[in-house]
This record gives sequence, structure tokens and C-alpha cells, in this order.
Amino acid sequence: MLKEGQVRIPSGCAISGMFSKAGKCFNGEAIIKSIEIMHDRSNGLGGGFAAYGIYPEYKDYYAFHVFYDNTAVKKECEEFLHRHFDIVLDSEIPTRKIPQITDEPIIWRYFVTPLPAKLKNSHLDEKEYVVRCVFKVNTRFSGAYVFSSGKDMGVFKAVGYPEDVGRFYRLEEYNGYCFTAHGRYPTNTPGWWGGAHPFALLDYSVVHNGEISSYDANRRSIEMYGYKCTLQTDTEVIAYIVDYLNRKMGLSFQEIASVIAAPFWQTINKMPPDQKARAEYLRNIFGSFLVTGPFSILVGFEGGMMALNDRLKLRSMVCGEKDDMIYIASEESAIRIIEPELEKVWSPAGGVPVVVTLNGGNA
Amino acid sequence: MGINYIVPEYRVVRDPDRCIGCRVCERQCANEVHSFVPQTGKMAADDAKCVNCHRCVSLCPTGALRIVKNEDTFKINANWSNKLMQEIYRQADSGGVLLSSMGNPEPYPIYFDKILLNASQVTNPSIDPLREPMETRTFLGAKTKKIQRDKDGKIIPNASPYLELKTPIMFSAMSYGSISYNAHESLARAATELGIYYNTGEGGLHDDFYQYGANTIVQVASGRFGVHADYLDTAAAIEIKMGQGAKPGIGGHLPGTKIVGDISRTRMIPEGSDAISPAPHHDIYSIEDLRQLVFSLKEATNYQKPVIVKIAAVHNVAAIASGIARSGADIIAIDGYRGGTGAAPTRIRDNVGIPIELALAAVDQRLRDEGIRDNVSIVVGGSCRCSTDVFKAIALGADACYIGTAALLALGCHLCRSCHAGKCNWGIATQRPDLVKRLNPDIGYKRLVNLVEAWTHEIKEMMGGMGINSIESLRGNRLMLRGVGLNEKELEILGIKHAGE
Amino acid sequence: MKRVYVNEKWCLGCHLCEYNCAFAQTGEPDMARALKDKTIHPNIRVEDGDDVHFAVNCRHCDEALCVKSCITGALSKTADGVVTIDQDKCVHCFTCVLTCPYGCILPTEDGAVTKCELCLKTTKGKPACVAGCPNNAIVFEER
Amino acid sequence: MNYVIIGNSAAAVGCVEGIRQVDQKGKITIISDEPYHTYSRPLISYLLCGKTTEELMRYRPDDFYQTNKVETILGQKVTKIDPDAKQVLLESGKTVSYDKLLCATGSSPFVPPMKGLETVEQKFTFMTLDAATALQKAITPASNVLIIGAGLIGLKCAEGIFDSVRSVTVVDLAPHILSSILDEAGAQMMQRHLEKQGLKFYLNDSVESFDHNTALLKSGEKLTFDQLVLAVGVRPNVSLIKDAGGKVGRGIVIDATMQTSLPDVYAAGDCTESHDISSDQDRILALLPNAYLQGECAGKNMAGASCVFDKAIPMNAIGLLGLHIITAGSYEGEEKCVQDKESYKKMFIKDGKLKGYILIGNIDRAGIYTNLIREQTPLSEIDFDMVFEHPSLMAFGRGYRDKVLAGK
Repeated sequence: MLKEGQVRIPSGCAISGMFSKAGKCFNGEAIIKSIEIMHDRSNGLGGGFAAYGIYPEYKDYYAFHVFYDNTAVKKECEEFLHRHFDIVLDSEIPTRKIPQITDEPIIWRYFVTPLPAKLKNSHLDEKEYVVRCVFKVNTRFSGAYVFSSGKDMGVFKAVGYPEDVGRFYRLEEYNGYCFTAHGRYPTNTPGWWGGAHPFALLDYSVVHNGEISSYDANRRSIEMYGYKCTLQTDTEVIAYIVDYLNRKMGLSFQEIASVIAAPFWQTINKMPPDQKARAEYLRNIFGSFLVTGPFSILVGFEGGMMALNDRLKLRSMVCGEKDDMIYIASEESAIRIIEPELEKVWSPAGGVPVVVTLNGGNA
Repeated sequence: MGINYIVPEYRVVRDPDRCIGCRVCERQCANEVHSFVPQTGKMAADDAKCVNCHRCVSLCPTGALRIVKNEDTFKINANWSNKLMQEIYRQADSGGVLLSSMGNPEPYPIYFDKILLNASQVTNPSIDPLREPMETRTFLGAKTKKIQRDKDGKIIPNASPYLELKTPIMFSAMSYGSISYNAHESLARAATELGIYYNTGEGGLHDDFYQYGANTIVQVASGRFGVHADYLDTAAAIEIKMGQGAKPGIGGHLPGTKIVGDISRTRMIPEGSDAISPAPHHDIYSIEDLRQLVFSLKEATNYQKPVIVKIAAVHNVAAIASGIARSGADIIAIDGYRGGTGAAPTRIRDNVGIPIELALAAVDQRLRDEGIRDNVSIVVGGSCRCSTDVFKAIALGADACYIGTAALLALGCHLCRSCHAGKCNWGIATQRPDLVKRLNPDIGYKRLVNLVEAWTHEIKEMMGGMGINSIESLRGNRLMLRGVGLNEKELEILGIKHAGE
Repeated sequence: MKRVYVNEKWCLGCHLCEYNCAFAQTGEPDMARALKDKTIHPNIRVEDGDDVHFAVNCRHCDEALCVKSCITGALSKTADGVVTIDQDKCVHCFTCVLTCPYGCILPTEDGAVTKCELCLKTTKGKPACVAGCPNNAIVFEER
Repeated sequence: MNYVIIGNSAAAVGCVEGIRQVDQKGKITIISDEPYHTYSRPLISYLLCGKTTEELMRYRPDDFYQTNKVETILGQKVTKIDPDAKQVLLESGKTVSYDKLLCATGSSPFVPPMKGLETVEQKFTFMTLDAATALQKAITPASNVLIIGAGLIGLKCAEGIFDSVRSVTVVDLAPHILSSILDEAGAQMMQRHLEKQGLKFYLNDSVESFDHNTALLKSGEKLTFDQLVLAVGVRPNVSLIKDAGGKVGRGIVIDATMQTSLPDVYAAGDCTESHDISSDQDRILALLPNAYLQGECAGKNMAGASCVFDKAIPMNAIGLLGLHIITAGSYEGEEKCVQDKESYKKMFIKDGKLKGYILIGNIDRAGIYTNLIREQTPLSEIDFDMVFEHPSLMAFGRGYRDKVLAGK
């Protein structure tokens, strides 16, 4: 059986996310409850979470979460990491043995910062340096896989139902201002932990429900800009596109939305001239990053979260609001289970992003 | 008259019960195949003159005519085919180079026909183009990614000069001279109505067609015919023609007898002088020379227009394309070996160059590997015969397709491949006024519009079927393709999997 | 009112209009059977010059001299302005031949004159000459 | 508006149709001394030879009067026009008043005084339906018919009865037949044709005296006959206008709008004098097309439109026993002629314009020639040699063809 990266596997999914605009921290119980209610949207072949604001004491360090198949590769990989980073702390990620989660790899966590001399010699900016090191590990060391590499955030994922994955990772012990979750329904059973979602690069994390039709067009285009789509998943390619457009091109999340879920020409044609010119420009220049086919995604990033549907809204996605909390999930039930008394519930239109940030910050 | 070695290729079969002697066939055949015999009161035909253009068949009001392959044959020989033997007789007779027209007709593999398309089932919905927007708008030009913002932080649209197409199909270069005034008018008007572009070829731009400049690509080829400041200024884009799929490495030759009147004026050469396009551009002997010409033309047009470089698909096309992508050109046009021509040496046409499908796949991948695919758009031609050919080309990585032969077919061409004789009965590849008038542009342009609209509808259907609602999501989306009956190497070059994988 | 107009520029002189006209008049389903070995009497006639060809048929003049001159009342105008002929009334005096400025009313070998009636009595829709013209040299439209 | 039309033939019908193009409502009254639905007088010869019937020879459909809302007073002669009172007086004594009046009284056969004519029992004219049917009743297959006059009426009569009688003999003072429309050569050709069919002619001759069934000619020839047809000529019926004080020459004098010298009184048809533009002379053009066109023009003007008819020319289309003649215009100026066994063509050119023509035999597309005369087209503008050879639009300029064929 081929695993992610060797074959493209379509899958159905459930996603959920919750975000405190005030930056109030809460633990992972709620997000587990939320994703659990959508149990039937997953099939036990992958689940995971991204959590933001969970490492306040190490917030200046990149938190690498790594799967190792064995200790040999761990050793090899750690030598690589040592050559490139100052590792301030490394430890096994705490887990809870439960019968539903089996065959776990070695799961390790490192808080790192690039070695200043190495960084300088590389002539790269710090983030690019980190990204390249992550790619090196993931492509060079067979059996090692960095699945989380942002600051003050972390991805927790495994093969299993998402609620079991949450309990396995003891998510109730983490406190953050934002959690996203993903339950997966792949149409085959490779059962590789790295293939579970969220997919993350630096502090960008993506959970996604859908199966995009533009995949290979997007992949072959983003790969020209230094990315290597090792997993052949939609989530991965979307994460890279978001990284490229935001970090490298400096587009805002609103602008990113109008690239990957660009307004239809019939809409653009009705815009005022200067707005039209900008929309046309984005579609012309970044046309290869238009994502078509059904998707609903939650993109987590430092200090914010974006929810976005494909422009035809071919996947369900509901938003809810109460006080400073924003809830977004594939189904309204996943919001009601954790917050029955919502002030506002709505279904964002296709292609219209919902972007939330901490204390109204820029995104 | 010595011995006649040549056996007529076709036979005119006339149904005596249906022929009413209206003599339409006689009046319509520029090759003078048909004649009325007063003694018998019946029509007769001279098979030897028939090129099988089907004009008579199409116009015969009673359906009395059929043109059939002459069953007369030399002794069957798998090595020495009838065709080869006749060619030898012809050359032994004339001492000349064999001439042919239109595209390579030989039975080489057609890769488009060995590629199948995907469609959505269950996990991803197909999209109904009758219900949802289905977008085919295409931009051609460099996709330079330099975000600039004004003082309010708003993006400044600073795209390089580009062409905007309503659908990813353009009419490929066919010169006024090789085709008729009315054919050009049909193309120009159709391109304008369709929101696409047609291409002057190397024949200059007739004064009457400056009005269609916004939908015109002007060509600068090795003969530089008809090139002047207004010509460049009027156009939407400028194409430097380095080569042509039908005859890579070969120049062009329009005999002086055809350089009369408007043709002479439009090409800016004296009446009666031969129009010789040299095989190479004599100011381009290297890629750096090409870069100079690209920038000369950009300088001449104030950096307002995209520059296209057109090359024939030859063996090292990917490397050549890589060079062009770094030359400042905005668009690369690649012409496959099946591309048409008004006249080419038969041996060249039938043996030089490579299939466009392989060339395209190689170029697209090479440019991506080098990270310069966004420097240029890729336009391919050389036998895009139907909407699926266009569709597959785009999925392989093309931005748009040039159609030439298909456009001429829409205008009535029956691929008799006798353009070089100048007696086109359909009024396309001729300058004889009585034949030119057979192509009424009012009809011709509408047929072209119909064709491209029909293809566009089909493209939309196929896009919708695979859950794609904008053409850019198809571009280079090779996962949507599968090969059938292709070997590993072919699949590797095409960058696609075999059906079933 | 829709009329047959001739675009001389596009006439190829193929004479198909004459045959289509003659065929339409027969009411037969098959042209070969209808016209085989027959001399045709089309109501549209092509004039051929060296480089110029054009078809001529009744103009259905607003001030139709033929109708006004007809001594029997066989020629008349329909409400749509189409000049039609009642061949039973015609006595072959040829006053219409005398008056038609375009030579569009034609004596037949055996009896009444014939003229283009825009296929009112033959087919529905387009006149046969227009439907069969390969180059839009004859069109049926409002002008 | 109250329109009254005296007459019920081509000019009257033209007038009705002219009025109705302008005025759908006004009252129209037709008064005629003939008791019939409007019929075509020239068809009486065709009636005799069976090419038409009384039903088919109706000039307009049966519902013509109804459709055009016309009241008819048929079989009543008008005896007087009172232009001051604006009324006409009928022979019954009744008066009909009008706002606008058309006088379309036509013409009558002219019978010159001839010695012994009163002794002839079966004598006829050939002008009206009644006259024709009277003749028809009289003749038998054994009849020998003598026709005085080899003009249009005489010869059409001859043709009409030719197949129904034993012999037809035509006498005319003129040196050749159809002298009003044919030149000598043309007339001879026609005469040969008619003689070949069995018609007998005595030309350059006239009747000295009649004695019952015998006519003695000036030449001394003695002809016996059963029926006599007098077709010497016609005279316009001008008396109503003349008596009312209107201006009358050889016919009723009218202007280009068809108005007589009397206020609100118009005239049209055979009773009037027309201005022949081919000869630039006023003459009587007793022709059906002319009558219609004048009547229509009069009708439009009576109804308040402004219309001028200024393109009158002589023209004739006539077939006699299978040979057709078409002529038009006047025969003056330079002649251009071709003749073969079956056809004859002669053109008359003056001041660079076609003034008249004669076609015998091949008459195809003759209207193209007629149009040259009517429109007074300078022949320098067309390829006259081509058009003389064969009437065609090819001989005209592209501009002309675009106008007439392409509606540009």
C-alpha cells in the first residue's frame, strides 16, 4: 500500500476551530468535544489538532514536533538539527496510552533557534532558513518527519479518530487562544501518522475538508518556488500556497483569499475600476494558485485564523460567535456542543474569507 | 508528350441518374476537371486534374458526385508504396523538390489520441456549466511577481504587458498572400467578436484590417515583410517567428507572380519580386541575438506590448525554450510537426520536427524545473484538432492553443493539400479574384465564431466534469490526464500516469 | 418587409439559384427526379460577365409598374407587398414584360408569364434561391 | 370627402386604389353606363378566342368594391357635370354631388361615314364587352368576316375570331398594318406572319361603298362578307367636360396632377391628352397602363396627396397568332436595327437617349428598354451596345445595380 507522498489520496473530512479574539487561553477539552460530535465524518484513519499560544515560555523558539520511525533515524536527524540550531529543550511529547491509538512512532519535541553563524552564512532570512531545514529533514531522512515547526504553536496528529488523538496527546493539558481540529475520511488506508492533518509549516497550519480539482496545477506551480509537495495532499499544497503568498509575497489574508478562491469574473466585472484592476491583477499573476473544487479550510497563523470556502461553496462550513469567541466548523452541531448560546450563527458565502485576529490585529 | 507515369490519385464518380447537367461543378472547379460535352449532352471529368477538394461534391445540388480513391494500383509492395513510386516518377520528370501543403499527413503517433481525461465521481462534485460560472478567460504574458503597494497599502497592478483571451484559443499565423484577403478578414472579424487574437503571419497587415488591431498579433519573421512602425503600434502583440512546425529550418518563398497589387503593397516589396523569407533571421544567429531583437521590438513599442517568440518543435525544444524564457520574451509559441503550411518541401514537412504533445510536456516541465515557467506563457499549435486537443494541451501545461488548420477547415478547406498551386477552390489559399470571392467573410467569420464557441462550450463541459470552474486550474494539471497504450518513456516525457494507475 | 437582395460582390455565377428556384416550383421531393432532362424556367436569372455575376429576380417594387399595367388583374400585391401572379387570369399579353424595368417577368414556352413570388407558393421560410446560395450572394432580409 | 368617378375601367380602378392609399374613409361612388363589374376591355378579343372567360376577365376581384368601400351606380349614363353646383346629373334625372370628381369616360369607336353602310345588316364595332358578345353571337364557322382597320383593335378582333370563322379579311387605308406602332419593315414581317396563318389583307385601300353583304374597294376589288367589323379608330369621350366648360383639345386637357381646367374635376385614361415624354408632345395615349397610372395619380391628388405623373409614353404589348410585338416610345432619331427570320429589333436614338423601340418575336426583358425611355437615361452611362444586343442589367453601372438589386 502506498502512503502519502507516493500516491494522491482523496478524503472527506470534518474540521473545527475556535478562537478567542481577546487572547483568552482555554484548554483542549472543548475542541475535542467539538470534533467528536462529527465522529461520522471521520473513519479513524487520521485526526489532529493545531493549537496556538500553548508555549508561552518558549514563544521565541521554533517548536519542532517530529515523528521518528526508530532511534537510529532520530539520532541521525538530531545531529542535523544540532548542526543548524541551538536546541534549548528537547523532550518526548507527553502522550496517554489508550487502546484506540496504536503503532505510535517516537514523537519528539524540540524548541530551537537557528545558529546565528549558520543563519548568517546562509544569506537567508530566518524563516526561510527554518523552512529549508524542515524540508531537508523531511526529504533526506527516511523515517523522520517534522510535522510542526512554528513558534508558540503546535500540531498534534495521529492515525485514529480525532477525539482519541486528542486524548492520546493529553490536549486538555495545553492552554491556548486558538485550536483547530481535523477528522479524516481517506478513501484508502495507508495509516501513516505524517499523513494526518493539520498540515503545518512554520506557524501556518491548515485543516481542510474537500478534494480540490486544481491540485496538480497548484502543486506544479508552487513547487517552482522552492516547495516540495511530499505528501500529495490538498492540505499540504494549500499550506504552501498560503506560506508563499503571505510570507514571501506579503499578501494579506484577504488578498490570499481572493487568489485561492478568486471572485468570478462576473463579480470582478461589476467592481469599481481600481478594485477591478487589482482583482484582475491578482487573478492574472497568481492564477496558478486559484484553488477549484470543493474545499473548506481553516488556516491558523500567528495571532489569527482564516476560514475559507471554495467559491461555489461545495463544502459545508458554519461560523458562530459568542463574546470574544469565534467558532467555525463543518457542522453547526460541532459549535453548539461547546457553546449552545451563540450570539450569531452564519454560513459564510463561497470565496468570502472569515479572518479573525487577536485584539483586532492585522492579518 | 512522352509516357505518362502518373496515375490519377482520385476518380470522379458521377451518378448519371442524378446529374441534371446544371454545370455547377464545371463552373466551380478551378482545376478544370469537369466539362460539358455538347455532342453527348453530358458532363465529363478529367480525373488527372482532380485534387479532391470536394468543392464540386459540396455544391452539386443533386448529390450526383463522389470523389473516390483511384483503385488503380501498381504491384503491391510494402516497401515501395504507390506514393513513393509516383514521387519518384514526378521527380524524374521535373528534377525538382517535391512540394506539399498543409500539415504532415503521415501515420506517426498522435499522442493527443492516447491521452484520456478524468472526471469527478463521488468525492468531488462535477460542476454544471449551465448552472455555475465556468471561466475560460486567459492571460498570456510574463507573470512577474513583484507586489508593489501605494501609500494606502493597496496593490499596484503592475503586470507585464499581456494578452487577454476570452477563451484559450487563437488563430495561428497565416499570411496575407498565403491565404486570401477574405480569409484574413474572416479571421480578423472572428477574433474580434470572440475576444481572442489572430496572427498576420509574415505578410504584413492590409490597410483595411488595422481596425482589428486590438485583436491582432503581428509577426516579424526573417523576411521582415510588411514591418513598419504603424504595423507594430497597431498590434496587440508582436510575434517573432523563428520557425514553423511544418518546415523547421526552412525559409519561405512566395513566387513573384503572386506579389501583385495589395499583396505587394502590404508586404512592402515591389510587384513581381519573389518574397523570400530566409531560413534563419540573418540578425539572429544565437540566443543573445534573439534577446536583442526582443528588446528592440519592446523599445520600438514603448514596452507596451508582449513579445511572442515562435519556434518549431525540434529535438532540443526544451533547452531552446529555456533560453527564450530568459530572453525577455513574454510568450513562447511552439509549433508541432503536424502544423500546416501554404507550401513546404514534402520531405521536410513529413520528416522534420517532433510532436507538439511531447514538445509541450518537455518545455513546460523544463521551465518549471528551472523555476521560470512564470516568466512566459506557452502557446502551442501544430494540429490542435478539436476541443479535447486544446483541453489536453492545457492540462499538459499550455496557456493557450493556436489553431490554423482547424480554422481553415471551418472556412471550407477540405485539406486537399494543394495550396501551393494557388487555385484553392474554396477561396482560401488563392489570390485569384474569382476564387477569393468564394469565401464570403460574412459567412466565414461566423463559422469561425461558431467553431471556437462550440469548442469553448465543450471545454467548459469537460472542466465542469472534473470539478474545475476556471481554466487556470486546468493548466498543467497533468493528474487529470492518463495515457493509454503509451510506453514508460512516453509517459515519463508527458509527465502523466498510465490509465489504471 | 423582407425581400431578396443581391450582393453582387459575392455572387460566384454558379447558377445554383436558378436550379433551386426551378426545383422549388416543381414541388417534387428530389431535385434529380424533378429536373433531370428538363429545361428549367427559373424566376431568378444569373447574368454573367467576365468577372461579374449577379442574380436578378423580381424586386417587388413599391410602385410596381407590372401590377399597375397588368391588363387582366392577374398580377397583384399581397398585403405584405409581394407581387404575385394568378396564372389562370393571365392571357400572355406581356404588358408586364414591357413594363418591368428589370426584366424580371418571364414568358414561359407554354402560357402564362412567371415571376418570383418569394416562394410564397413553394416552400415555407426562405425563398429557395436564398436557402441554396452557397455564398450569401442572395439574402432574404429587411433593408 | 365625397369622391365621384365617372367610368368603371382601368382609370377608375386606378383612381379608387389611389384614393385608398391616402384616404381610407372618404365616400367613393362609381358611375358607369355599362352594367358590369369592372372588366378589362382589352380582353374582349381573348374572350372570343377562349383564352379567358367573363369571370376571369374581371379586372379586379369580385369583392373589389366592397373591400374598397365603393358605391356603384352601374348602367346609368352621366349626362352632365355641373361644376358650380359640384354635382353630376344622371340620365335618370338623379343628381350625385361630389367634392372631387374624376372623369374617366374613355373613348368610343369612330365610324367614318361610308357609302351604303346602312345597307349592311351585320355590322359591329369592337370596343366593349357588349360589342364583343354581339359579334360572337353573330359569327358561325362558315362566316366570312370583313374588318375595316388593320390597327390594334382590328387585328386583335381578327385574332379573336380567327379560329371560329371561315375567313377574315382586313382592309386598311394605310400602306401597312399596325401603322400606329410598327415601322414598315416590322409591319411587313408581321403581315407575312399573319398571311401565312390565313389572314387576308387589302392595304392602301378603302371601301368605296357597301351594298348589303358586298364591299366595293377603291382598288376595284369586290369583297363579299357575312359580318363587318368597323375598327377604324376611336375618339375620346370629352363631351361631359367640354359641355361643362372645361378645356378640351383632342382629348381632355389635364395637368401633371391629372386635374382638368375645372376646379376639383380630374380626368384620366383614354379620354385625356397625355404628354408623351418620348416625343415631347401632347397626344392621346389610349393604353390601359397609362389609364391606370393616370387614374391612380388623380386619385391620390383627389385625396389630398401630392402626386405627379409625368412619365407617360406610348407602349404596346400585343401578340397576334403566336407572334409577339412589344413597342414603346416614339420613332424618331437615329435607327439601330437587327432582323432575322424570327425576330426584329429596332431602336430609335436621339440626343443620346433611347426614344423608342420595336421588338417582334424575341421580346424577353423588353422592360429594360422601356425603362431607358421612361427614365430618359443618357446612353453614355450604360453599355448600350451590350444592352442593344441583349437587354441586361450587366450593361448598367454597379451603382445602379446596387440600388435596384441590393437596395442600397
